[in-house]
Amino acid sequence: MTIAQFAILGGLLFSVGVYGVLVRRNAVLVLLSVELMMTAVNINLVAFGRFYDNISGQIFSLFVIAVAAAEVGIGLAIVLLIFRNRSSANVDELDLLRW
Amino acid sequence: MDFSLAGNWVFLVLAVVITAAAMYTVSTRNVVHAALALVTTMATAAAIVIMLGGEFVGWVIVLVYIGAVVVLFLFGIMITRAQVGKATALDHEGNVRVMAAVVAGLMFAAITYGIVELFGDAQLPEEGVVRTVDIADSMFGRFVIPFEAVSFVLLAALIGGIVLARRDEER
Amino acid sequence: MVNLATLALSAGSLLATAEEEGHGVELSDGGLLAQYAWLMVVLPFVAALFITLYGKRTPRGGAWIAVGTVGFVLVYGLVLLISHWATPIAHTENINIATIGQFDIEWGVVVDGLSIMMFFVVGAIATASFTYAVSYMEGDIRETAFWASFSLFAGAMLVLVSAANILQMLVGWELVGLASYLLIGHYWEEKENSSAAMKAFLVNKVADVGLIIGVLIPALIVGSFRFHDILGAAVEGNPGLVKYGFVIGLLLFIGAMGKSAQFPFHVWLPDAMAGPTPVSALMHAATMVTAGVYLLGRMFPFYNSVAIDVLPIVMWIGGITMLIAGLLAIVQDDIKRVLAYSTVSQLGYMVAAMGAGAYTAGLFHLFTHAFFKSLLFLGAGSVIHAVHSNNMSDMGGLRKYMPTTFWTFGIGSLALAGFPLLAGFFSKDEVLASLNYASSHGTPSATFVMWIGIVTAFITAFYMARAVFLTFFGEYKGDPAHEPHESPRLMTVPLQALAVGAIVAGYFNVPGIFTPFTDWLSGREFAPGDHHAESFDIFVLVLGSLAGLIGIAIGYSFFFADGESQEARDRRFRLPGPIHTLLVNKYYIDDFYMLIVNFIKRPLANAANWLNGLIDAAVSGTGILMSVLGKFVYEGLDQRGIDASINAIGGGTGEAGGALRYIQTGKVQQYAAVLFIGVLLLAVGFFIVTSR
Amino acid sequence: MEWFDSGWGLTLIVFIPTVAAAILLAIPRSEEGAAKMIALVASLISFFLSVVAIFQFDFGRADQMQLGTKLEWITSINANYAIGIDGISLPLMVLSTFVVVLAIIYSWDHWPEPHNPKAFLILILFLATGMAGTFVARDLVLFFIFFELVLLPMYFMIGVWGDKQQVTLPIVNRVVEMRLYASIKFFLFTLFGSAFMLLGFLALYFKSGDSQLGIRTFDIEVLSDIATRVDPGFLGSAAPWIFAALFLGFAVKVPMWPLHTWLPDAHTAAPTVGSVLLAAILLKLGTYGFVRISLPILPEQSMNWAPIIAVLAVISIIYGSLACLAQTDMKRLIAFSSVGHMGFVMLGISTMTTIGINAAVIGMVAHGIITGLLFFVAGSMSHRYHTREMSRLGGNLKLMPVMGGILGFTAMASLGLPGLAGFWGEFMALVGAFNPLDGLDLTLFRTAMVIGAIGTVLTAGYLLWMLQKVNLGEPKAEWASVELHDVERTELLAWVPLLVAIVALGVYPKIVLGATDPAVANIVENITRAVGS
Repeated sequence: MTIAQFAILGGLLFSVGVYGVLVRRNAVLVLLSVELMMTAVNINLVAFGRFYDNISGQIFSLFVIAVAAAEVGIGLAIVLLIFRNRSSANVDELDLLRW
Repeated sequence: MDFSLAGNWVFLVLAVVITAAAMYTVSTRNVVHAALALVTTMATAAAIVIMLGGEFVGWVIVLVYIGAVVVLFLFGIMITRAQVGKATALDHEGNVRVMAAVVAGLMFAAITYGIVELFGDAQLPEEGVVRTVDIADSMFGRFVIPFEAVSFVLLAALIGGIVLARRDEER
Repeated sequence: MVNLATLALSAGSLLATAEEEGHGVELSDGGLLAQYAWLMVVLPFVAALFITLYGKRTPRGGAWIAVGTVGFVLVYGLVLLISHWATPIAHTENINIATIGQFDIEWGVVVDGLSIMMFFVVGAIATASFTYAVSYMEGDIRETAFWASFSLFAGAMLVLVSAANILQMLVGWELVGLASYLLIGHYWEEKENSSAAMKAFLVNKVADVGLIIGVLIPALIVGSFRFHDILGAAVEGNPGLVKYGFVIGLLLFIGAMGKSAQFPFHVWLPDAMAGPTPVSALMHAATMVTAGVYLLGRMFPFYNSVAIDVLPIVMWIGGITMLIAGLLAIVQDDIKRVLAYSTVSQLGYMVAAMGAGAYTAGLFHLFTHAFFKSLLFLGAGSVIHAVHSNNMSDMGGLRKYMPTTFWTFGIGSLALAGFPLLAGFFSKDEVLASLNYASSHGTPSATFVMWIGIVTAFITAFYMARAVFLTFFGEYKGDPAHEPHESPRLMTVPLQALAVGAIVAGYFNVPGIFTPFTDWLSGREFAPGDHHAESFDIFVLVLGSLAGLIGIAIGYSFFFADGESQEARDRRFRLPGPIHTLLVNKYYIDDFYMLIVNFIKRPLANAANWLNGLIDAAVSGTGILMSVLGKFVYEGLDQRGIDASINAIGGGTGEAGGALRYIQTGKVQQYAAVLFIGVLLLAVGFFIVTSR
Repeated sequence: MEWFDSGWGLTLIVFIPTVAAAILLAIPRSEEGAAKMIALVASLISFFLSVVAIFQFDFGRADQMQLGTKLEWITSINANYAIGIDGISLPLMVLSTFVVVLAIIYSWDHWPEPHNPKAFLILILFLATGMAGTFVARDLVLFFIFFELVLLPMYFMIGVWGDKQQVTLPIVNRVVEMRLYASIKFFLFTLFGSAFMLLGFLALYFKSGDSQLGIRTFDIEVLSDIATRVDPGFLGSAAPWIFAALFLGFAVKVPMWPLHTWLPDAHTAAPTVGSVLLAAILLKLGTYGFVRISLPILPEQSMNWAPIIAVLAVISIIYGSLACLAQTDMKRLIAFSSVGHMGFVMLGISTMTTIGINAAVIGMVAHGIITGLLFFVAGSMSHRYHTREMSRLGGNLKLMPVMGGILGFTAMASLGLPGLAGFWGEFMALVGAFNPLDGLDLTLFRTAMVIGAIGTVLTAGYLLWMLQKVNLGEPKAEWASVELHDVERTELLAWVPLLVAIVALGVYPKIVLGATDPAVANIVENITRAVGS
């Protein structure tokens, strides 16, 4: 097994996630795509950890998982709040940061 | 790829499954289906991780992602009253999709190019199973401060989530 | 006198602890008395601070505190003087206040013949005018401020006088300027007064440019600010000082010209009359205008050794000043202005004497002049106090109403006019004699200055006679409803005391007979070996006295007229400016004496007056030019030039920002897209870089 | 006091205000009393510690860095947390903590609109950290960070609490709010200079690696050591450019003609406390930079540039004074006077002699307290009269005797009256200019000295003119019915220490010079060695 095959798979998954982030309008689905990207990163971390025979890769993926969990929690809370205030969870309708 | 190895066949299968599931996640018009496809993706990812020797990490992915995160997503979907079933306005119009696809594709190309350039045919070491004990030693030894920091992050997220999502009954 | 001297001798020998050999005169260190001389310097400042802070809660705005302080200075100065008389003292105390490289910056007190003489003069005049002011300033709107500044004035002069180094002298110099600014502008509600204060400060400041540079050059050459080191180096012929001697001497003299109101810097002094009269008395006699002469005296060993070429310039400036100021005094109606111009003129005598190398003569004239000039000012103040006007045209016949003021003022005027056997007679004679001596010993041009001096003596006598006759004789012409009365005792007692001084001060230096003053002044380090006349110079004695007497006589015959014609003249005296002078001249043509008088008055005095105005105009013209220039610099260069280019840059940035803001759509996903594209570009760039 | 000497003392002096600012962040906006108390206590502790530092300081070794420490910070670029003070930085550090205390006392009940004391105090405290930090930093990166740290709080202070008057810009013809214009101008100018300064620092860093020492370093002392002992020619042909870059950075801050135009606007628009801190400390950062960095590290270039600096300094003196004479706005006049006074400081530095640089340091301290006080008074006056137009003022001494007295006293100090603080800096700068370092053009410096001396006359001229317009004369009729109360307690509390300092420094300059002289002598000695070899 080569390292390249796992890394490329991770890259593929990441790119799919990027597509999702860019293309989805619903905020929940955007978050979901972000999770995809995180997973891709996890796979790569573990793979490189194995490649360099270093345990840090796995440790870091654990941290990523923890942070991802937190991110989803807060992200959904924010989405919820926005939904309550604007009765919509569509990201493109949120442009308060506009000039 | 050397298909004389059984591992590679397993990998191939998993890769196909995970790719398909991920693509379905980002393209389906049914929100609930998207969440379920994510479950599939995660499960496959866990399998790949275990295959790489990350036993503990794999099971953590299963527990945290499938057990908690996806459930949370489903809650989110329910609460925001997204249409269960097919919805039309979930995605942007065509030209945005093309743009996004181009960006994603280029990104993939760049990553692939980089990996191939850098690692080519480099083989993974044979023995790779890391014991949970080693992870624990490392986590509570060298990485104890980041670990504590992450626990703060989680605590903050917990409190933040409650504060944000709570309805003020008084008002 | 002899008894006093013996007494002093015993006191001095008690105090003197160590004897030191120096320049032919035995100098003692003065013991405790000299060591504590700094008390005199510090106390006035303490008083000024105290009055500033607590004056309002003290009776009479702290007046008596101020008087007590200067009284202490007088007593201390007198005791010092007596013990110095017995055993010459030369002592210096120094405190280091900073060290920069090899330079020590110090405060110091020098106690020697020169400074002791000045301590005494300042103490005496200050005590008299302070006491006088207690009554004069009663009920003034800002009594506290007055007393604080007045104490500061005395203290500042003492800092200057006691300076053991040239830097401290500069400090005292500027502090005197500050105090005079405060006092001249005492009635600052009137713009005229605050302008006069400003004028005094600024004219002095201009002259101080010379002083500052003149101070720092010798200090840099010698490596020390101390007079001891600088004068020592000068006497020994330090090559650096020899090279720069002329420049330094000239620059220091420019500073002295400012403070001592020498032509062409004399313009501030007449305007300085805006302050209360006791201030004028102190300023003209002891604390301000004498500073320049004192500086020349202090630095005299320097001038005498390495800057000897400057002395003729000094002498000529003195000569010019005495003449033009004397002429101006003739046409004044304001009694204080007459006295002010006369001060300028007398300062010219002192400076001319210094320039002729007669250190003792110059300072002796300073000494006697202090007494009679302060007497005259205080007398004038007493008159002004009584008639509520400065103008002699509002006075007349006051001798009946205020006898004490009259006879004291009269003594002062006679002393100033050089009336035989009064103080001014001796000192003026010595100045003229020294000029005569100098003319035959290396400075031939001193002859001219001597003749100028004699002419000025005549002019002086004339205008003083005019002032006295206009003020005290004839009919009273002021407000009839307001009958003048003699001033209170607190004002007349200082007048009487000063009158005694104006009589006896001259006897301290009778050539060849009794010369303690000469001995005092030679009791210092590097005592200048100037010429002391062994006896009277009969030629100048006769000429000078005659000039004075003729002046008085002409003044008498002209101004001591009957009431009617004088009244008619006074009507024209009230007219302003040059017209006034012109009309006055026209009216007096038919008188025989008038012909001579008019000759002096019209062309010469007018020319002097015109020159005066010219200098005034130059000063204010420069001011206007500066403000125009300032406006140009500010509006033209600053606002339109530099600023505009900055604004253009700022504006450009703003425009660019306006155009670029449209990329801020607020849409998260567009941002994300840009982010990813950016990452891609970076990655591509990275590949390109690394692939090489 | 082992802990104090080992660097903790200075660290606390610098960072206690930051800690206090952080605490203030946590306090609700409505708790004004608590916020003020915390800020005051923090600044007092910081000041107290800096007084302790005076006692712990070994004046016998004032030429060396003391009370400091050096900890690894960013190892990859060899930047260290290196702090310490010598005789030059000690008085300036004490001045900065001192002025901050007074500024907070003064603000006690003088809040410029739009109020919000919490935010205002936080800005002051951040400024305190930046100012003290700049004076204790021994590492270029650290220096730069502190140097820039003061920028932002001051920007907000001017921009938010500044003068809301509308002004029309000449030529461009745009109407803007004074505070916005001034704050942006201030920011742009300073940032412009800083950018070049950073370039200069980086160049020094990389060049030091090529020197005989062979290690890239940001350490000021090490760099100075290289420049004066180890390898004087290490900068090669880049040296003039590096000096120019540093010069730009510092000269803007000073400010030197023609880079001064931000100063009058910033001063005029800033709230009182802002002007005070700006005048008292911020301007000193530039001149301090020259003394601390430019002279020791680039001695030869300093020699080459000294005539230019001297000429610019003299132009600043004359130009500033002339501009003062054209002002109608009191605060603006005082602001322009700073240009002139800082010109004297720069003249002192340009002579590169012991006397000149000592003059510069004492000039900085004196200008800090005097002009600081002038701005305090001007601020309080405009607070009462609601105008700064001198033509409308007049007779202030009659309406408010104490205030007028203090204004008069301070103006006298500002015009360099001997016996008060301002004199020593001016006079000694002139002394220095008469005999500059060997090798500098005597004629030029002596001409500069004469012009500088004439500048003192102009200085006296405009200050007396201002006094006459503002303080003297009869009060205008419009103030007859206005109730004007004289100096208040908090004002007095903030001003009296400055008044005392002015007199003390004037009578006994050893307070400052005693510390600076050995340090300055050391710098000059190094320069002489470097230039001579």
